[in-house]
Amino acid sequence: MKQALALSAVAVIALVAASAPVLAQAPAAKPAPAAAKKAAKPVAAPVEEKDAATLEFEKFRAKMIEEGNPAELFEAQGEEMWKSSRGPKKVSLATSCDLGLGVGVVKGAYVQMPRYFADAGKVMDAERRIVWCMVEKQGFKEADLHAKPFGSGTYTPDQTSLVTYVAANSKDMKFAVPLKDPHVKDVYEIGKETVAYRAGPYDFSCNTCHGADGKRIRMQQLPNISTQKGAATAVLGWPGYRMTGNVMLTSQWRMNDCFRQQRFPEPKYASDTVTALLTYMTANANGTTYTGPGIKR
Amino acid sequence: MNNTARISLLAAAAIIAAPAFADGDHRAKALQMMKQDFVTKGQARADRVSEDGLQTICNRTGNKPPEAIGKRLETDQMAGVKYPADGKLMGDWKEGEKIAQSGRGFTWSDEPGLPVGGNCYNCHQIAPKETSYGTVGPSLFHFGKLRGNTADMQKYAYSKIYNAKAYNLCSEMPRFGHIGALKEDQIKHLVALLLDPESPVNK
Amino acid sequence: MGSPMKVRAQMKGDFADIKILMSHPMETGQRKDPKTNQPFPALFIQQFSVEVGGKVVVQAETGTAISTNPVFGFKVKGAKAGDKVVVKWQDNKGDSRTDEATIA
Amino acid sequence: MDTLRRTVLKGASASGVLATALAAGLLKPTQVLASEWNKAAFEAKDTPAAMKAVGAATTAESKDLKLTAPDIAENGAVVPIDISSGIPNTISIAVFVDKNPSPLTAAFNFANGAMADASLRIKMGQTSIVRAVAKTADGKFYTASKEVKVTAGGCGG
Repeated sequence: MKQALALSAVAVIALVAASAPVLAQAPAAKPAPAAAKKAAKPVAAPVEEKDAATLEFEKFRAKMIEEGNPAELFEAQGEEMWKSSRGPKKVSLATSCDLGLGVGVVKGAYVQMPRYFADAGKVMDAERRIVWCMVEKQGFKEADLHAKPFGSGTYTPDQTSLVTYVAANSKDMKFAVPLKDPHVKDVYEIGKETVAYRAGPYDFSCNTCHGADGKRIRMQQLPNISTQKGAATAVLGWPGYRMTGNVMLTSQWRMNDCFRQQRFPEPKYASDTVTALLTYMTANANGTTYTGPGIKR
Repeated sequence: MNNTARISLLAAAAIIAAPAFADGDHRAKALQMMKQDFVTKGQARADRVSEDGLQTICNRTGNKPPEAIGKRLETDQMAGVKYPADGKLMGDWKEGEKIAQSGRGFTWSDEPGLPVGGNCYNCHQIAPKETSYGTVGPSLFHFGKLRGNTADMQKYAYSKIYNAKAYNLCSEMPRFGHIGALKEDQIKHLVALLLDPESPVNK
Repeated sequence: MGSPMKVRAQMKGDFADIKILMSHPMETGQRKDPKTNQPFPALFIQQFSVEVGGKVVVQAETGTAISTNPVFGFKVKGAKAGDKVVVKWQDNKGDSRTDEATIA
Repeated sequence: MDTLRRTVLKGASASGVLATALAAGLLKPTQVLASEWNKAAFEAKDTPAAMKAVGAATTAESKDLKLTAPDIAENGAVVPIDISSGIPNTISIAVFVDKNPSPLTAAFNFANGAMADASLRIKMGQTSIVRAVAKTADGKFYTASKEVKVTAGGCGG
C-alpha cells in the first residue's frame, strides 16, 4: 500500500511537469483545449443553430433596445451624478475621476477597461474604478459602497447608474482592453487560470459551462468565453436592465451570480478575482463592437 | 488508509510539483487571489474555494490525467461507492423525475438542510416530455431501452450517479452520492427513471 | 414628485417619432412582499398625455398591466423639427411628473 | 400638480357629464388629464365586461388593424406590443389581455395629427390572447388579436 502510494505520487509529479507546456502555452486567442474538451467523454450533439424561441427573444430584445431601453433612465441618473459635486469632498467625478483616458473623459472609456491605473496600483474594471474614484476623490466610505452593491427592488446603487452612464458612452465602439500593458496581461493570465479552476461541492469551474461551444443549461445558451464570439456574447448587454425584477445590474453582479450557481462562496465586491474574470472575458472579446447597456431576461 | 487520505497525499505531491509549471506563476497568483477574495455566504463557506485532491489533479492536468493515474484514482473513487444494504437499486421513476427536475441545493441562496435536487435536466435530455433540457451532458433519452436493466446495468447507473468520477476521473458531472448531495433513496429513484421499462425515458 | 422621464422625438419623413420612457414602479397591488407576505399597495400611472406644439395629440389611460418603467411610442403628423413635446403623467396616488423635449 | 389634481377630482364628481363626453371616443381627448380614469373598465375581470365598459360591445375583425407582438415572450413582465390602425378616422385604440386579472391594459385617444399608432410594453401573467380594439369617428369598433406564449424560468442571461 505504502509503496503504491509513493509510486503514484512520483507519477503525478512527473505528469504535472510533462503536461505543463500544454497548459501554459496555449495561445490567448485559442480556447484552452485541455480545459474545454475531453475526447474520452461522450459529448452530446452540439446545439449550434438557435431554436425558434431564442431567435424570437433576440428579435424583440433588439427592437426594445432600439425603441427605448429603461437602462436609459439609469444612464440619465448616472450622468447627473457624474457631473454633480457629491460626497463629503463635494467634488464631481467629471472634474476628478480618470477612467484611463484623462480626467473626466467618458467617451470610449468603458470598452478600454479593465486597464491598469498607476494611481491605484491595480488593474480595475469600470465599476471598480468608479467606486475607487468615489472613495478617493469624493470621500465616500468604501464600506458603504460595498455594503449593498447590487440593485434590488426599487433600490439602485449609485455606482450602478454611473457605470450605466459610462458604458453608454462606449456604444458602437470596439472592445480594446489594453493587453499590451504587462499589468493587464498578467491579470488576464490569472483570469484564464481562474476560469479553469474546479472546486466546491460540485467540482465546477467556469469552464464546466462556459468552456465549449454549443452548450445549454436548460434552454439557456452558454457562451464559450474562451472564444472571441463567445466572450463577446458574455460581455455584451452588460450593464443590463433585467426584466425580472426591473433592476439595473452590472458585470460585477453577473460574475457574483455565476459563482452562486457554481456553488462557490461569494466573491468580494470589486475584488481582484472579479476584475481578473472581466479582464479575461472582455479582452477575449477585443475587436468586437459593444452595443451599449442592454436588456436581460 | 482510506481513499480520501490517499488522494490528499497525491494532491500534496502535485502541489509540491507546481513550481515546475511554466505558468505556475499565474496559477499560484490565481490561487492566492481566490483565497483572499471569497467569503462565506449562507451555506457556501469560504473554504469551498480550496481544491480537494481529485480537483487538484484535474486542475493541474487540464482534466487529462495520464491514463495510469486516472485509472488508479477512478478505482479509488469506485471503492467509495456505497450501495443500498438491501441490494435494491431501482426505486420509483415518478419520484426520480421530480428529483431530476429540481436544481435546488448547495448555493448560498439555498436553504441548507432541505433535500437537494439532482439538477439532471440542467445538463441532460431525459424524458421526452421535458423539452427544456441542457446539453452539457449527453442525452439520456432511451437510456434503459438501449441498454436493458440487468443487475449490472443497475449497478452501473447507481454508481455513475453516486460518483461519476469513478468512470471518468475529471468528468464534469458532480459526485452526487460521494459528497452527500443525493441520498440513497433519491439515487434509486433516478436509476428507475433511467432504467424502468415503465419510465417515459424508455417509451 | 416622480423621477424624470426620458422623451425623444425626431422627424422621420412626414411624421414625428416620439418615444417616452417613464420611471415608475407600476406596482399591481397583487405582488406580495416575501418578507411580510403582505401585498405591496397598488401604485401605477393611470393617465398621461402628449402635447406637440401646444396641442394634445395623445391622451392615454393605463392600468396595472403596463410594465414597470413604462415605454411608449407614438407618431404625429403635422409636426416639425423644433416643436416642443410635453409629456405629463399622473398615478393613482396623485403623484405626477411633466417633462419635455424638442423634436429633432 | 394642484391644478391637475383638482381637475381630475372635478372630473370624478361629474361622471354624468363625462359619460356624455366619452361619446367622442373611448376617452375624452380634449383636455390634458381631465378625463376620469375609467375605473369600471380597468377593474373589469374579463374581456367582454371590460369591452362593454369602454362601449365596445360589438366589434368586427379587421385586417387593417395591425397588432404586432412576439409569438413567445422572453419575459411575461415585459411584452412589447405595437398597434397600428389603417382604418380611416381611427380615433382611439385600446389593448386587452384576456387572461390577465384585469384585461384592459391601456386606452389611447389620438388627436391633432397623431397617427393611430402606439407601441407599449405590457405584463402578462400567462399565455393569453392579446387584443387590440380600434374605434372610428363614426362610432364603429374593430378588433385584431394574437396569442402570446409566456414562458417561465431561466437564469441570469
